[in-house]
Amino acid sequence: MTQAGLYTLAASALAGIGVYGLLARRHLLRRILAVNLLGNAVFLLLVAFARRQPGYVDPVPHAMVLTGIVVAVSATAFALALARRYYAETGLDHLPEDEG
Amino acid sequence: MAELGALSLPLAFFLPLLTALAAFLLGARQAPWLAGIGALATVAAVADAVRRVAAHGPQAYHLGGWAPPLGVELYADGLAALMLAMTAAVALAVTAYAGAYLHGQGQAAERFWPLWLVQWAALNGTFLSADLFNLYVMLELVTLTAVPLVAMAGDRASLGAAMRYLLLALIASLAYLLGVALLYGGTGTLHLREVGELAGAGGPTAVAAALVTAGLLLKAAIFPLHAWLAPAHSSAPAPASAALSALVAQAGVYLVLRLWLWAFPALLSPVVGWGLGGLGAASVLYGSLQALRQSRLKPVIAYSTVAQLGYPLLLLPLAAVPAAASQAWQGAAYFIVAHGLAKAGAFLAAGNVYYSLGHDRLAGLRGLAPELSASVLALGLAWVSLMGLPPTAGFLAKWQLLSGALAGGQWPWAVVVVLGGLLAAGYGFRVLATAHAAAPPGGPVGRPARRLPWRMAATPLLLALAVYLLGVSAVPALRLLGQGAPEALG
Amino acid sequence: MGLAFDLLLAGGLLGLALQVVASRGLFRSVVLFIALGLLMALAWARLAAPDLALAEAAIGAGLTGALLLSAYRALQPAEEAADPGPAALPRWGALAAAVLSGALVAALGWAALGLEAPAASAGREALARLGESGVKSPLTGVLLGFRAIDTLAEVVVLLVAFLGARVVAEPLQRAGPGPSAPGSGEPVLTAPLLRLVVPMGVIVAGYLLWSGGHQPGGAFQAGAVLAALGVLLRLTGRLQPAAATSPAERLALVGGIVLFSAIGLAGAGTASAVLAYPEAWAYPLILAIETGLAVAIALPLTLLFSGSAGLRWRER
Amino acid sequence: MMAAAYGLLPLAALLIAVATAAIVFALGDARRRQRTFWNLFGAGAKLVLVLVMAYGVLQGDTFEVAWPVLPGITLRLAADRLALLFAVLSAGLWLVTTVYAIAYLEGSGQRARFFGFFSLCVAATFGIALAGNPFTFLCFYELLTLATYPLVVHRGHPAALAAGRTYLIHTLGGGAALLAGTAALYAAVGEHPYTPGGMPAVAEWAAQAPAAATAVLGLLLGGVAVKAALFPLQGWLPAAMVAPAPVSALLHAVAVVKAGAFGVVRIVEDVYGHALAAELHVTPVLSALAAVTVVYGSVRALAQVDLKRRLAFSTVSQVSFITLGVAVGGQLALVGGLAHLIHQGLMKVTLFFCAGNYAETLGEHRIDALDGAGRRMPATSAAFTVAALGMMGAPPLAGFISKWYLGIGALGQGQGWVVGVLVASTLLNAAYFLPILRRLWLLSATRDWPARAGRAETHRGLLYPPLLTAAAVLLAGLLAAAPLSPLGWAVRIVEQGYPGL
Amino acid sequence: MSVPAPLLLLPVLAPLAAAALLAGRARPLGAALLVAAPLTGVLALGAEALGLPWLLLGTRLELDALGRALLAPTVPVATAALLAAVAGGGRADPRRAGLLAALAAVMAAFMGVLLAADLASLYLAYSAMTLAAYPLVVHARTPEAFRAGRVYLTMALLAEAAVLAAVLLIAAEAGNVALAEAPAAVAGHEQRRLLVGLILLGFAVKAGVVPLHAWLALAHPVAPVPGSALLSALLVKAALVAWWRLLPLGEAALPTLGAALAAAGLLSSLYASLVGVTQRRPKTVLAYSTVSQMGLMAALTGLALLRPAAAPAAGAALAVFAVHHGLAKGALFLGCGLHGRRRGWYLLLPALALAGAPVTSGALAKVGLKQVGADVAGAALGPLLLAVSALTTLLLARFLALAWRGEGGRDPLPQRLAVLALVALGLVLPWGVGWRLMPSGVAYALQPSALLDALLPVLAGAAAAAGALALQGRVAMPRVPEGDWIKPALLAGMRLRRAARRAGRRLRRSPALSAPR
Repeated sequence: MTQAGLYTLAASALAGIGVYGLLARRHLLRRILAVNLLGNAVFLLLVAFARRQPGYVDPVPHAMVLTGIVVAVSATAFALALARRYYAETGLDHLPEDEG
Repeated sequence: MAELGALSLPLAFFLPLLTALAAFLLGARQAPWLAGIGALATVAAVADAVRRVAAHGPQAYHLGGWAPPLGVELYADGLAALMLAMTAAVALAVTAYAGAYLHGQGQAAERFWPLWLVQWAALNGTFLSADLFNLYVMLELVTLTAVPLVAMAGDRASLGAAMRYLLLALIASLAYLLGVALLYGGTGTLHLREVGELAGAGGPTAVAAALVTAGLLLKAAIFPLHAWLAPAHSSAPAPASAALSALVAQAGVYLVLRLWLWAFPALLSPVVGWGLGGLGAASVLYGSLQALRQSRLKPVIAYSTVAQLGYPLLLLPLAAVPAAASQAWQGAAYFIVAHGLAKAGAFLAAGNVYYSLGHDRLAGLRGLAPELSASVLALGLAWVSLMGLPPTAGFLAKWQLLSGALAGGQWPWAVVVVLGGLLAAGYGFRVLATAHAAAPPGGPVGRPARRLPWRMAATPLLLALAVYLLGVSAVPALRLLGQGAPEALG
Repeated sequence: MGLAFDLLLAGGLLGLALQVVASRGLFRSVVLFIALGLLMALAWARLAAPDLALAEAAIGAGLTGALLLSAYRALQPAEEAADPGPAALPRWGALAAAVLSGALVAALGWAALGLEAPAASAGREALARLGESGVKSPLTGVLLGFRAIDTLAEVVVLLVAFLGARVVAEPLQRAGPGPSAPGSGEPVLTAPLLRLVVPMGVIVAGYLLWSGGHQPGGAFQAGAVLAALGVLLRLTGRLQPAAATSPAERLALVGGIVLFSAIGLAGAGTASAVLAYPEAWAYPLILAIETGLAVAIALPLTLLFSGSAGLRWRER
Repeated sequence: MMAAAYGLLPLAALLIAVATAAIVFALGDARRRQRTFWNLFGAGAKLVLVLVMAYGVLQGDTFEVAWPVLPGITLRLAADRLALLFAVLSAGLWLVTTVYAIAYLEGSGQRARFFGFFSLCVAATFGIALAGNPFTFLCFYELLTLATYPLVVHRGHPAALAAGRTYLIHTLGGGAALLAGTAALYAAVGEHPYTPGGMPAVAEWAAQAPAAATAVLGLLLGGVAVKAALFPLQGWLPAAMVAPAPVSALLHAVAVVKAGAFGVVRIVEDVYGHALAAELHVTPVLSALAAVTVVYGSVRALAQVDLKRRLAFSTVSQVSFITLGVAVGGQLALVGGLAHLIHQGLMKVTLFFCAGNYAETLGEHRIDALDGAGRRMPATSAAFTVAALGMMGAPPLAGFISKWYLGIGALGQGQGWVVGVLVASTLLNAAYFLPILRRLWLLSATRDWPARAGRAETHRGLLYPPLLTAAAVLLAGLLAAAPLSPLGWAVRIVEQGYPGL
Repeated sequence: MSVPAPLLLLPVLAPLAAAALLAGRARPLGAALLVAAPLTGVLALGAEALGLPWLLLGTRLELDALGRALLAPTVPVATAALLAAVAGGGRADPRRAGLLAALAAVMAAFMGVLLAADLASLYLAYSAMTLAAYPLVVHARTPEAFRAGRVYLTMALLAEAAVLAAVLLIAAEAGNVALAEAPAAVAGHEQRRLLVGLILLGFAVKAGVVPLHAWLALAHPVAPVPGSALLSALLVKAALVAWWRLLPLGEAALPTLGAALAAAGLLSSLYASLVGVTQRRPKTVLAYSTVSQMGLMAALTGLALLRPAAAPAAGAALAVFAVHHGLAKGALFLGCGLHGRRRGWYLLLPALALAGAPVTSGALAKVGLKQVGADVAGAALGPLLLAVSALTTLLLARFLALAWRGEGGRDPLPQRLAVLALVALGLVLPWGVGWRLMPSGVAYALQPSALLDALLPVLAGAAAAAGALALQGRVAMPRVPEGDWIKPALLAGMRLRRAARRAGRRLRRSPALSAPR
């Protein structure tokens, strides 16, 4: 097993954990955490891909990850602001079940 | 190397973006006229792009002069041009409408303008970009502009809707990105058409396609991933609702079609086609049935969006049937255009109702028609297109889809199309009948408290009339659509 | 040896992630998430991505962590048990979620491992044509040269997140980490330390900015450092939240993007295309853009943390 | 230049109605005089244009406007004789009904909306008349549904809304069937203009896929049968009676049911051709349904105590004669059916005008409240009498002419049973119309009628339209053998268009 | 004498114009025109055929032989009836205008029937007449009148249905055929038997063939006098006109149907006389007399149908019979409208004529009937006719007994003059027509043997009448309701309906069906 392969697998597992967190936990903060976990998984996957071939680091996935990190932090910051306001308005730290 | 001639492609992204920045810089007071100028400039750029595509075929623009796969390509074929044009029309209307709608609401206005203009830029970017990762960034941009618009009312319902929307949209984006990562890992390129050529139909590609599609279907609110849409779209202020339903959600559908027809055509087996088409059909039926059950105007319209977004997916099972492909393709594309214009008109008209009465409960709309005749007329006119009745663009689109389905011998889709139209008529007339009803004794509940500015009255009407203009003949638009269409669909 | 370390690292990542998801205490989850970010940075460093490691440590772990902690505090009910909290997922639900996640892991792992690295790729081409981009660092070349549009859009995302946060903004008293009243309660060492750290940080940021052209570093990292400084100043009350965005702040917020766009659009005339740079001017222009971007990254992040429309120096 | 404009007359006539609608909508409720002017101007101008076209067609000119709507699909307005038969009816009765409606709705609310949709409705009818291919027909057919709905619910009370719902469920369902049928037809054979005697392509297709062709024909006919109020799809028609009288007149006499009946003519004669339709065993079913409808409508009409409802069921019955004439086959029966298209329109519009007059002037809707109304409103009652007798098929009125041709046409086709239907219809019509006439003329009033406002028995705008149409009923029958009578026109259509029948 | 053809329209249009004038403000002028209108019928005698191809389905107007003959009673009876109506009492009657209009319409329609020379026009005129007669029947507006009207209209319309079917059957074969060619068309029709059956049935109601006569007995008593006169003297003859124009008389032999008609006619005659005797109202008695006489005329038609060779003679006999009956019945009905105490004297002569007393027109009519009867059916018919004549006499005796004394009061001169004129013309005109159409019959009728023949049944009848008079008060006359079978039938129908409703209600109440709605 190569290093890249190892991290590829780790990324897959991380994604699974993130998705499980999204599905199984309902607290808003936990969900935001889970989204971030998922994001980290994607980034890890990309970084691993960049390192697959020996002696060569692909800069394109790196650029994607860097961009992705900024997007992720932006989204997280906004999501947290929204969650705080939602909590302030409703006193709820999770979304009600009834959808639609 | 880039052709200078097609500068209108990047301009379609940059002009609204810069306008947004200027609007933010100069504050709410200057924003409306700035937005107006920016909108006009953008429309001019879009018009130029459309003209070029119509005259010379698909236009490509390599940003920075870097050809793919190295650089990002902006690519305008007929479909993209059509979407750009539709977006321009809707955006122009939204801009004009919002100026009046937000007049006097300092804070809301200050926040609305930059968000909205960036959204427009991002939408144009979404339609133009031929780069999978760039599309991700654009989609995030769209999402992050859309959610604050939903939350703008700041009440419990809108905040909850926004929260749910945001979480799901983020998951969708990440699913998409995960798929894109796999695709890059397999092909070494992010360029849409190159991916199409290199990806093949192997298992990893299928997983990637599934992830990408799942993300986009979530953004497009396709059944069963639809639940977020109605609360979100009905909570937003009217101009934002219009943009969300007519443009943002449709961008997801657009990308589904774009990706399946350009990037994963090899994967589009009958089973996959029928599966996606089945989801579309389920959306049509489920959304319509839900719309029938709503007790407020904007949720009705929002659920109608869920239903209408399902139609274009019916193309996917038909795309592989030679007898059906061309017509279904035209129908699906024209459907997006028709739905965009009509839905924007409907939401803006609903906004007028809300603006005047301060509520949009159907039960409280009895006897409303005389008071808001232009708006109700606009609502009615727009709805005719949503029902797919002549002489509207919606009808022509539905006709093409129907003809395609019948010509391809896949009559279940025809049944869905017809049934969907009937259901749309059902929920549409439920609203219109209420508005036409005589006022209850003692006058309508909640007489108009506010006079409607003429711009707000006129905008939805103009949008609705545009649908009729496109209903007179679809030939020019479809000729445009033919530019750069995949061979199987030409 | 290396692989063993990687194995350990990956195991640690997954263990932390599991804890983040499964832990009972929310605070614990948040802290563990920050730790996860740091481990991730380590992993990326192992994967020959020092730039990313830097960025992840500063942004992914640091800033995100600060935001999360601040939000965690805000989401605590004033009185215990005022909120029943989310109902636990039923057993079958958890099972279904686990199955779904498992399926995803399986499919993803299988697909990702099954992918053959293509012989030709955008990355290889980028390396081959790095010289034309005007910078020496491949990452910067891609970010500001070949795929400049992504970078531009991403900064816009940040601005938009700020604008969006303004839409849902809470009153100043409750915003961000809350109003801090420095002075009485402040540890003795705070003020001198800050006096040392702030100029250092600025210098580091400047260095990172400059170095981005040829080695790890760049606008993102510089912006992250600046943002961290902002967070620090906000936490210690040197910077106070303000209800309005001042014109200077507005200019700073959009300046980088405007500059980037302006240079990019000018490229249509001065160079071959939009977002192309005239060959001779490529490096200085990129540096100018990076400077603008660093500010355009730092300020929104700080403001987002602060939860306010603007920031003012504390009146002395 | 002139010649080009001349050729564009169909479009001009269509646009006049649309423009009238737009102007009326734009004028709003308050500007009564201007609205009246534009209404009358639009109606008059359109009638003139239609008459010019009719004259031109007699001279052998052709009018055709077509433009591509979708690839391979055109919107085609073509003025052939059959088209003008219907167009003249709609344009003429539009003018009359407009005059009536202006007087009828004086003082009620929402007139801008009413007249706007009224004009749209006529535009749609005109489009149906001049549609040159099934697609165009479909477009205007659906448009008609939309334009009539606001008229049906015009009053806005719950009963009106319920009626509107019934109306929509029926007509939109029919529209959906027509849509599916038309699309399937196009998918199978592509686009062809209406061809008297049937499209050759359809014949070829039917030879290869008879089952599909039959199914499509069924869909098409099912779609138009709703508006034609063919049993068992007639339910909307009596329900729609809650609408104001001019609307009922329009729905029953001019626009909606006629659109359906006209559609039957087009589909059977010009799309499939009667021979093919008969070969596919559709016409026998159609004629049987029509016959059932004739009897059913009449029987139901017997039991109604509300005048308009009785008239509505009478419409159900009478309109099916058109379908019957088409389905039976043969030139003479078709002549009868086509002539009845006009005749029934004239008669029914008169009846509804009169019913409206009773309601408006005397405030009476119920038949048993009309005792002695003939003395108070002799002119209205005379018009009613003429039209009612015409419905019965009493000579020399218009209805007799229709029945004559239907009867001899059916006998000529060896379908003697149709005569039985005609006879039964005559008897039933007598059974539900004559009691009304008896009440009007022979019984004495049970209460004091509202006094006359002026010298005339009611508003002149309400009085003259029914008198005019009643005179037309009389003349259409009396002068049936004259060359330009409705019958004469129908004979011309059939002799020149369908020599093969 | 040559009259411009368009004047053929005058007899139809003049009454309508008069009615229009009466409805408007020129009432006196209208009344004058109305009375004069029937006289325009004389013009038709000299006119050529008129073709109006643009009218209706191509109209032709022409007076054929039968029509020509029937003008003889039509003009005087109509003039007299209208004169009586115009001059008669009840100027204050609010419904007078309606009555005059209805009379005018019936008048016009009947003229139309006489003049029509094409199928559609005949049908038009005939059905118009049917409808126009209804207001006459219900003129009194009493429940009785309305019942009569309902019965009349129902029967007439049912008959009309058969007529319509027949007309369409003919038209399907021959188009809107000229009536001169209609018999040939019917004879050659592929469904001849059905067609002839429909024609017979369709017009039999108007002709009052038993059992389709019920409406007559109900309608005549309730109708105003001028109306009854028109109905009985003229209207019923329209059926004969139609028969003779449409049936293939002389073209084809239809033994079964012919015999059936002849038998029905004779039975009608007998039956109506017998029932009529039991009646208590003079006009009802007269109505039954009409049924009886029309039965004879129907029998003549049946005979002609039975044997084509006899058709010309039968036609002539029928014409004479119709002229005779029309004038006599017209005089009798109008006479009933007189109030004078001595009105019996006005009635005597026409009554005798109807009874067939020697030298009267009735004798001449019966000669014609007998001759045709003997020709077709041999001697078997003789005794039957004898019985018929006797019964007729008895019936008229009954009538005279009931009607002899008016209730008193002065009658306007025009009314009296009208009756007298009819009486006088009744003495002359039938002979004139007979002279033209069946000179041999006229000659025979005036032979002594024939006179004796005629006298015999009259005397028999008179004797019976005297006997009955003698028995009066001692033997109860059986009471037969007016319209004989119709009243029980209506009652039975009502009972049936009530029972059905009750059964239905019970059914609905039964638990099995009372599922919650």
